[in-house]
Amino acid sequence: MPKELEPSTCEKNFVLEALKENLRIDGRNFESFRELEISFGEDYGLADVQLGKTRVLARVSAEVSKPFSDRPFDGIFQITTELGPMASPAFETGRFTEQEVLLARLIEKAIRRSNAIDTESLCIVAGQKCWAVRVDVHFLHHDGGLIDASCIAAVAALQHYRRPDVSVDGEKVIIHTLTERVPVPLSILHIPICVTYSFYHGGEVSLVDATLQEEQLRDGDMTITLNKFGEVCQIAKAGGLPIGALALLQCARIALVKVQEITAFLQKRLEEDSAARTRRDNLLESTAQNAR
Amino acid sequence: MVSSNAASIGFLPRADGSGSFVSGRTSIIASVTGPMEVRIRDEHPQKAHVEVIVRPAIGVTSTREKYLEARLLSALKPLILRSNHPRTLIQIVVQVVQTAGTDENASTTLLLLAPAMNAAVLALLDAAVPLKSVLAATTVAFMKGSGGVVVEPGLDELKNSASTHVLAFTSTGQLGFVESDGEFEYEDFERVVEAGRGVCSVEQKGHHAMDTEAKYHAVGELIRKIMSQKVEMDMRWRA
Amino acid sequence: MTTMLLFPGDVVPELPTPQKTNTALKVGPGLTYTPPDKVVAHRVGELHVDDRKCAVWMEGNGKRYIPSLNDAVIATVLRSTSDSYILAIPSSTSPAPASIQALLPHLAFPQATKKTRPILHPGCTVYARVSLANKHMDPELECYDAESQKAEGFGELKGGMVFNVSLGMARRLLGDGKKIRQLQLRARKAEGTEAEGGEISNGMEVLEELGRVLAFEIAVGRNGRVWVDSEDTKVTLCVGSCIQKSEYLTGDEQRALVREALRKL
Amino acid sequence: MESPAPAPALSFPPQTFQKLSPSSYLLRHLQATPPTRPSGRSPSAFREPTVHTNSLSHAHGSAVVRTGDTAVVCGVRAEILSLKYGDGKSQGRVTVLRSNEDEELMNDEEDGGEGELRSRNLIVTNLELGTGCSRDYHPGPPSDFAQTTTSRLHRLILSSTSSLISPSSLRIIHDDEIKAYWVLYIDVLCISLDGNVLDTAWASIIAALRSTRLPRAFWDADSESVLCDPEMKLGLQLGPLCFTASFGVVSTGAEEDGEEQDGSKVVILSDPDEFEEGVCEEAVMICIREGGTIARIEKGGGLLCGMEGLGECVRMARSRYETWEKAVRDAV
Repeated sequence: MPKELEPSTCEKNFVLEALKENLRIDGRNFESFRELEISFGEDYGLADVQLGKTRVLARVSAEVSKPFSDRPFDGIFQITTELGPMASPAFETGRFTEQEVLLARLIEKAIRRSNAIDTESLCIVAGQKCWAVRVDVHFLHHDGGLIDASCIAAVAALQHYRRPDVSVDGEKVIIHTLTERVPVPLSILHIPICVTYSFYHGGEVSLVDATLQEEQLRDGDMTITLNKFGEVCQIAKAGGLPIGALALLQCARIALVKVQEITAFLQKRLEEDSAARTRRDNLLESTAQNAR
Repeated sequence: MVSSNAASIGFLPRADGSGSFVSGRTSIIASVTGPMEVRIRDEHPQKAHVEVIVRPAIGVTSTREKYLEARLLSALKPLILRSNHPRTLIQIVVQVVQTAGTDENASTTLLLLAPAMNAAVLALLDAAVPLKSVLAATTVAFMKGSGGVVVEPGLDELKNSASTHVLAFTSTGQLGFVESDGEFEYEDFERVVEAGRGVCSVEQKGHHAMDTEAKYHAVGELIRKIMSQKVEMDMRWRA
Repeated sequence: MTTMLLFPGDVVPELPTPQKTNTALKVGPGLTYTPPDKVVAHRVGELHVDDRKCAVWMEGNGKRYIPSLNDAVIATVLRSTSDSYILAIPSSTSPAPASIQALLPHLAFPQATKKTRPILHPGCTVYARVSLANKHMDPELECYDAESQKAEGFGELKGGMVFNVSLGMARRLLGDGKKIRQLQLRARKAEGTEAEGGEISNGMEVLEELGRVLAFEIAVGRNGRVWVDSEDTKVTLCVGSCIQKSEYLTGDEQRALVREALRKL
Repeated sequence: MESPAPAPALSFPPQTFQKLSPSSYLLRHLQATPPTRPSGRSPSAFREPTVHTNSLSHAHGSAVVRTGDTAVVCGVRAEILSLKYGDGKSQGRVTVLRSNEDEELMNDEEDGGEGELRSRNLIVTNLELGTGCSRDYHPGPPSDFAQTTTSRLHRLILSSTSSLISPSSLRIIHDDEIKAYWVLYIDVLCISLDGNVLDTAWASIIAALRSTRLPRAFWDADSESVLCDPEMKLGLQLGPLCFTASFGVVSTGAEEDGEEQDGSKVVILSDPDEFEEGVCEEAVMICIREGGTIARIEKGGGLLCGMEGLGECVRMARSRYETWEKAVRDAV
């Protein structure tokens, strides 16, 4: 299978020289994200995130399952991030690359292990039945920043998702259809957002939200996951250039501002979607009444 | 009734071609890359190797996706002028975004086929892969009792149908693909095919001024409209 | 000169008849010729007919570059073998993988001998001409002009930056738009409608406008890559971004874009 | 200078010709009068089937079916799926119902029970290619071909309008309440593959299902479990039978990817063998149901076969139905 083509020498030199002059190829500041767009599908739990040219789709689904025997009071929550050939022909199906494993583990730590979802609320009958919620992250277009984009997509889809209501009647668990009973949102404890830094020139230059070209040329990277309250969920720095502790603090400070901006934007989009849904439901209702 | 169809192309900058197709609640994205380097075992000295990969919206690839891949490949492969690019690979990736129903039943799968085919055809056109013809696909239901023919039915209509048919036609009305399921007579099938041909084929030449909205919901015309908009945009500099 | 939109499978309705007996019909990209007289489109595009040259071709845009004889391309050196360099010809979807690999013989430089040949390292950017393009073979490149045997600008591109544009934009930057413009003018003349309609763009006003004010070097590859170099990083970036943004702009819009960019600079 | 003497005509034995240029080899045969296939069959001739049932002693039903050099074995095994969890302890008894499930079960009676069979996964189909069954066989995980064929067979069993197997024959009922189900595992093993495995595999499934005898199962209220009565064996209630017929389509004037030439003729090859399947890109499959109605049409791979061709295929498929029906009836 074809491999990703490395940037040529002149591209490499130019990008690095430009960074010395405080210039990025796309004209951004060192500390700014690319344009972010979030939209939601007709189905609950479908979020489409565009970060510049990078595009990620997250899809949440839930089914009734049996809880793990060692955690009878917890539901099951799972995130899958498989890099498919749509994002880049270099990604083959069914073959796990190092990049894929790192990405999957990072998202897992950022969302699942930070207890973003209250898994106890997914329990239906202790030890017997629970909800198994899964997030499928699909990468449509890869232009760098896959970690940040997939994290936003996953938390957006989780917030958007509504699961069917259930009622327990003796030995029977009844799942109600979406039309019968108003579906229930997931119980979300906090919203983690990832901010990835790329380092150049021995750490003198640190960039937020690198493009693919910038990612290919970086000396090191670090991902900080925070929520809007400034709580650090995880920091991942898998080798690469060593970074001073003070620089890390500075990164975290900037990241918090970014996280707050992104969280607010996500909230705005969610509210808009919910308003649009209410409008559409009302419209449907009124046409139904007119028909009668 | 023809349900609302929507389509777009060219939204994935790094793929050579991309297309999306939405029919009712079913929503599909497809991308095309190639002609590019092929794996040795798939290399054909005279022709391009064509590969279709279907990725489900939820969960991992199962036999259902393998089945869809085989069916899509059988519809798309004869369309491509494969001898123009020998020893290469043309890769078509189909991502299911949203399906008509939540369960994995036969009807939901059946309703995926036509939109997936249309999205893939749009992506092939966008990628300028050499093609013999343009293919457009639709789903037709033959109703129980009344014997009515419903083009692009919803899930509810499928439940009350005696048979369902996924059909694809070239713009000149040649039948390129059939997947019919249910219980029906050949005469019923002929009626269904005529209905399908009506929405998939394109009025030849003449360019009749029938620019009504209804016409653009017919999938054959919709594909033409989307593509001519692209050419118009590409040629905008000349204005 | 007539234009019409064709789709795969559509037959070209009217073929130009050769004016002289010894000129053959030229069938350009996007079309397949089936003897004796059928020409069918195999992709979407505008059909162009040039009666004088007795040629038909399809004007369309794409991202995937397929090598064609005598095309100037911008390629990257991957490695060197005993007698050739192996280069990748990236398409405009780059940095996407799956780019075509081409052969550049060590001696395919002007007056090159085993001792004087230029040494290219992996990662080098080269401006070269396609000397062999056949669907059954890997393409080959040369770094000199076919007629004059001189460099004529071909060779290693040192410094600077490479930007991606669509294949159509690359062709326009190389002046193909001018040809289309001339055909259109000729058609208007023939129809006697010269006075009507506004000015026709040649699609590369952006370059003309930039060149008037800024000093920079540029090389355009038909594989959708543009190399730009100048004294100042900012100028290089400005040129690159103006070109990339001009894709869907008319001549006047391109001029306005450049004016705005220069003001910011 | 004289023109050089013409090179001596190159000649090959037919096998070499077949390997070098499979497409031309087939076309030369079809252009002969009367058109004959390399196997000696006429284009519309199917291979004669032979069917044996109950060849496997430990399966509840089985069949061996052979058409030409394609041979398959099908075994049906039934297991009991209890709807109650656990072993009778109180905490192990949670049933999950969808609120519209009762209603759906009612509907299912009408639409052939697809929903019930599917949601409970009562029928598990699998097709496996035996080691060395064909030249192209590679050991390893199931090939795409095997997976696709499995999926096609499964779809035929659970046709959306009328299922071959009625769910009522799989229910184990006590006091009007479904206590358990029979789950049928239908495994098809292809011993030898010479094209058109679908028709043969499908016929083997039908024959195996018709030969299936299950012990009578009942709910024992005292032990709260399902018991079987090995003395009393019951057959399955099968819905209307259906048989498939597959065709390959090829044009006598077909050049590689070229336009069809004038005077070229579209030839429909019934029951294509391995070699013909490799050459014919276009394929048609028709499934005919008892009574002559059509249960399924699949067509793909090309534009040669139009409505006329499909009509022809349907006609041939109807007569093929009779052949299969008789072969299976005689065997069971």
